Amino acid sequence: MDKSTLLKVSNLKKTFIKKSGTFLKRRKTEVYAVNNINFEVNKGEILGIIGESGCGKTSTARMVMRLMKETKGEITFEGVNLCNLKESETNKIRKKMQMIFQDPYDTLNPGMKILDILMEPINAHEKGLTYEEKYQKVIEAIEAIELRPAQDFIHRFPHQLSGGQRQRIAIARAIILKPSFIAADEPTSMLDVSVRAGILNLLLDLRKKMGLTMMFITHDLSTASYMCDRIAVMYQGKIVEIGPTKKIIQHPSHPYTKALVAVVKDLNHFIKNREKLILDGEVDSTKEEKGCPFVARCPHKEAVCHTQVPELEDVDRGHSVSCHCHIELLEKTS
Amino acid sequence: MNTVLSVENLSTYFKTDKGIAKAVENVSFSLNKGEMLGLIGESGCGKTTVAQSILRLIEYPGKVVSGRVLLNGRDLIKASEKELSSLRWKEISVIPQSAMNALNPIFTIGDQIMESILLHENVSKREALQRTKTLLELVGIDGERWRSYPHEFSGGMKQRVAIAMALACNPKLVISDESTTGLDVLTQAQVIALIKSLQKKMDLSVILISHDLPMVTAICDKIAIMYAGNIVEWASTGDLLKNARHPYSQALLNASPDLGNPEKEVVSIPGSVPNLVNFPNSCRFHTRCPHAFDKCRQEIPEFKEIKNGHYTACFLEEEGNHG
Amino acid sequence: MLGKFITGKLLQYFIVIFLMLTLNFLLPRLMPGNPLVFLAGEDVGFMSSAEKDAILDKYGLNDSILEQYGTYIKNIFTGDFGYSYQQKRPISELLMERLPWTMLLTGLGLVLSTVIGVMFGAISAWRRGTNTDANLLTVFMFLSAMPSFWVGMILVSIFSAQLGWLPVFGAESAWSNYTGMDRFFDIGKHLILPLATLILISVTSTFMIMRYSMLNVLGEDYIMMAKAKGVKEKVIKYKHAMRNALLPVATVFMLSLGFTLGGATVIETVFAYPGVGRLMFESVLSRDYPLIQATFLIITFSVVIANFLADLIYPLLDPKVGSRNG
Amino acid sequence: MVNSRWKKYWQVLTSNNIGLFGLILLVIFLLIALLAPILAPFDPTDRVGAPFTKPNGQFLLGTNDVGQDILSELLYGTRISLLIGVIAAFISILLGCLVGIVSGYYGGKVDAFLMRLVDLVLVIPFLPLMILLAAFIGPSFWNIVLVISLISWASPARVIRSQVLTLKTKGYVEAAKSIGTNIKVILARHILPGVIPIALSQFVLAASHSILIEASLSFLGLGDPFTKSWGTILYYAQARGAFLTDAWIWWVLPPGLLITTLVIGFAFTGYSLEEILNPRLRKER
Repeated sequence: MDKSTLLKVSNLKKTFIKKSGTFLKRRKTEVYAVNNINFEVNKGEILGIIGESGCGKTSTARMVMRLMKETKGEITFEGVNLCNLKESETNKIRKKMQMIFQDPYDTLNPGMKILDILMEPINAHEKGLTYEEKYQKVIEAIEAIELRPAQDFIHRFPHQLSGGQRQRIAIARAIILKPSFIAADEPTSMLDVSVRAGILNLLLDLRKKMGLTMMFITHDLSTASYMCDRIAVMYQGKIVEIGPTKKIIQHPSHPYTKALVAVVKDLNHFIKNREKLILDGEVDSTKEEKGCPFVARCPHKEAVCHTQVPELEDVDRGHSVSCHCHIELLEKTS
Repeated sequence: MNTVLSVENLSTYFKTDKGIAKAVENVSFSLNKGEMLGLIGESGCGKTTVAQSILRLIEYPGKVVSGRVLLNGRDLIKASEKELSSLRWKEISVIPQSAMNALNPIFTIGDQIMESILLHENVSKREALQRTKTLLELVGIDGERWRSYPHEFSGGMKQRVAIAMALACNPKLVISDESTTGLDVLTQAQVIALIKSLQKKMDLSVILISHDLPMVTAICDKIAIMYAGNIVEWASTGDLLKNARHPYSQALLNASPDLGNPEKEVVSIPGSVPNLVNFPNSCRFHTRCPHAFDKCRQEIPEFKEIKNGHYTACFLEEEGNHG
Repeated sequence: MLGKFITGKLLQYFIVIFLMLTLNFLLPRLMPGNPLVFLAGEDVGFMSSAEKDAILDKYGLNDSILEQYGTYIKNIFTGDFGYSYQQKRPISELLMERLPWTMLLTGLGLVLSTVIGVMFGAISAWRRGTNTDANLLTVFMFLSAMPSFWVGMILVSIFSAQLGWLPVFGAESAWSNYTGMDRFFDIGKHLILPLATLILISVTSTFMIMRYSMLNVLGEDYIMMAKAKGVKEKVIKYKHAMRNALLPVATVFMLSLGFTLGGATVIETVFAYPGVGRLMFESVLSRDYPLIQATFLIITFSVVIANFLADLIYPLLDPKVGSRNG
Repeated sequence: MVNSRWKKYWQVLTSNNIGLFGLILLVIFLLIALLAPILAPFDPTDRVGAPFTKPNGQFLLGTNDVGQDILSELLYGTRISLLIGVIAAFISILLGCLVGIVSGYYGGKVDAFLMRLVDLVLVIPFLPLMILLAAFIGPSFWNIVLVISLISWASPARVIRSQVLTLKTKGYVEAAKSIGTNIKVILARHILPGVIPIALSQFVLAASHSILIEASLSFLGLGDPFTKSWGTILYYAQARGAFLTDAWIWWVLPPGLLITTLVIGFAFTGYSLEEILNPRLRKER
């Protein structure tokens, strides 16, 4: 596999201003949606980003896709820093990077036919083509996502399709320009279990055929393990652990990942050991924690966890974790 | 065995502009004391309608058209409103789909839990409040927070309040209707763990309605799988995992990735759920079934016991050509 | 939260009052024509030049515009609304005479139309899809389509002119010198028709909002939950659904204050009811500009004050706004 | 592309009795306004009979205090009421759309400012303000239109803003952005088609309000002195005390009924349009 980097995210930050207090005593607090994250996506690989809702995974994808402005940091795609681009330049680069959204019922304009929906990207980037050429591209894209015969679908409206079919159309729209990078934001979370697998397999298949590079966002660890080469685990706006899928699943090093893996692998084990794995505790994202973001729910915390933010450190060739106690934990469990 | 709930041939239909939607048809299962049953199915398969039918909460344009729901021998479908009021919460209670919306925003949570106690038991307000605090402690919330309003709690906490409320009058049977959907994975697991431990502690019978197969298989004693308004298979968890008989159950088991088995290839079920309005008399899964033959398209398979406590509705069983 | 809510509203009202005062100040000075006409009414033509000078002097028209503005604001806040040259009386005196009648009429009208609208709106929502619902909807939509003054005229035609049951105009019988209970009944009799008209035309907005909001609330999970708990139907309706459904009604109630007071202007005119609205109409007829302005101001003040009172009550209904730590 | 959406609206509108009824009423009034010279037996400004004539074969609704034919006055009055209502509504919706779209699409400080402004306008008691303005700038057709539209843009602005906000967060708008479609195309293809129907239903509702307001202003003697609208007719009926005599049946009743019916026509059309556009309401019926 080509190991060169396609996308590099460095020191990316996104804060929101939360206003509180009365009219006369206005207080502004900064809330971190994404707090200083770094990662790379290599050509041809699928990087999974996993975390609970509100952990910043979607914000990250939206910043990468330039749908949201970052507060700080750099996003380099094919050597170009996207953060410095003008609107028109961004639109040009979008030909190479596309996104698949979560909600298949919302992502297709209900007033447009499938043909028009799929024409939209072509009209934005390849205006020069004749109608026949555009039409041919649409048919090819529909066939690529395994809706056959394609001619049956192009004159339908979104509401005449099932959820799974809509998501396939959304995928067709993303691949029609033959991009090199795709960000998929929980593409199966709103679908029924029975059609989920089809979408996952389709994406894997397309990656093989088109040599796609992907960022796959999900809250479901088992889906991530099925899809991804590497996984980054996010918690409270930070990447707490990143590494090859196998290592993350077999040797989770961060207490949060440990708990997640325990839940998904064996719920009964989790139920029996939950005091050891995770504490009850409300997460208040408005409170600025001085220490580790997970400290409120971590059963192992030490004094340093309250005062100092742990750095992401390498534990095993490409497997990094940000936890003060991970070595100690390793000894305890083994 | 001590049967708490027995549902027999329950059918619930909805009137729509285009005809009758047979949302739930001929559903039968039963539940013993202290048992946890998982009712599994995809969205729109009718599992919530089953729950509402049991609780007699179906309203126009829906109607329970036939069947019996025996709760400790008493038929809830035939019960009068008065009888129902006395049965609800004392015998049977529900942890609703989304606790965010199931708590009235203008009353304190204490008020809402106390309301159910005062309604069904002849106790003083003081005593009711004392019990409310105990209940809150039971689900891991500081009892003194009874004065708080729902919007002052996080999602997981509201879910705990809803559980406390469901247990307020020591019911025999609790129906948990997708009560953890929408929560984060860890919070979800904690809530499920709480339900499981309370079930053991109080010897409750629980129906756990969910679309999350791994979660249900992990904690339920028995599982009933629903597809398009029918229960297609009902068996003990072990039997189902080892020896699923219905093609839909088999497909469902193969549909989601398994962290414990990374080599597993997931397979989707082709096609989509049929429209239940004016659905012809046939097996409802025949449009997507890889084994479907003529009979499946013309007749409704009977839901029957094929082995001790293992029920399914599939013509493959009688044909004897089943793997 | 609560403090922020109130201070935000207060600021808004200050701006409203400030803007309306400024508009009032500028209108006579910016309009083409002799400003004297706008300041003293159309009778200026008959005045001697000495009188004119006296008026110019009183309004400080020879001062700079800023100074004039200062004097104007100061006068308003000391209760000096100027002098009506048409009626030959200080305007504040006229207003004080008329204000109680308007307050009586609109106060009762608002309360009754809200109560009636809420009641029928709730009934309509509870029986959604039935004939009762459809009939109520139709009736209320027709009510809101009728011009208020016309409803008044028709009521007078039927109940006063044709049937002779109720008095035609005024707030009480002239030259009758009723006292005590007699006077009370006399006032009541005069109030019936204007009040009925006001209720008929302003009830629909409350009805519509209540119906809509009630429909939404009835679809909420907590209503289903209350049913599952075994709470009686009546208790669900009145305890669980009603208060939640009332929240948007409270908001609309505030918005309809202005509408109701405006409606009262027209209705008072039809019934020659001696309120501020009728005063405004009379001043329009005689082109008594200072009086038009003063009546407008007093109506604006009333709306703002009523709005503010409603704001103070709102948090009692909605714990999300009312809670200390919310 | 939008065709099927409109077809759907049309279907719901006509399948719904209320909407159909409203539409028919509007068409009838439009015809009356257009055909007034043909339908009216007399010129409404001519004194054609004795004052205060009771209805008879010649004057179907009698005559007024100066002997003009009331029926002809009413038929011609349709033009004024309809015209003022429609024009004022059009201007206020135009303003409302502008404010709503700018506010909703750009958000931030612009939005905050505009919405504050809307709140302010909504608090002001609008009929008294109109009386004040009309009294100062003098009664004329255009002044009335101006005054009505200056004050009634606020609530449509709010409705349209919230629609734009909803549309803006729609997945397909995000998707279009991520594809690289430029902003003009997004506005034209994805935002406007969603705003226009709402604007239309708001327009219809605003028209019904404007007609009522015009009637009230005319009734208070602040209408256009050169043309007689239904409100003006009632103003004279009031001034001459017609409602205290038997004349109320042919002089007071008919203009009011016409106003009510026209307003109902607009309101029914508007409400059923709203129902079409608000799926939540539709579901509950």
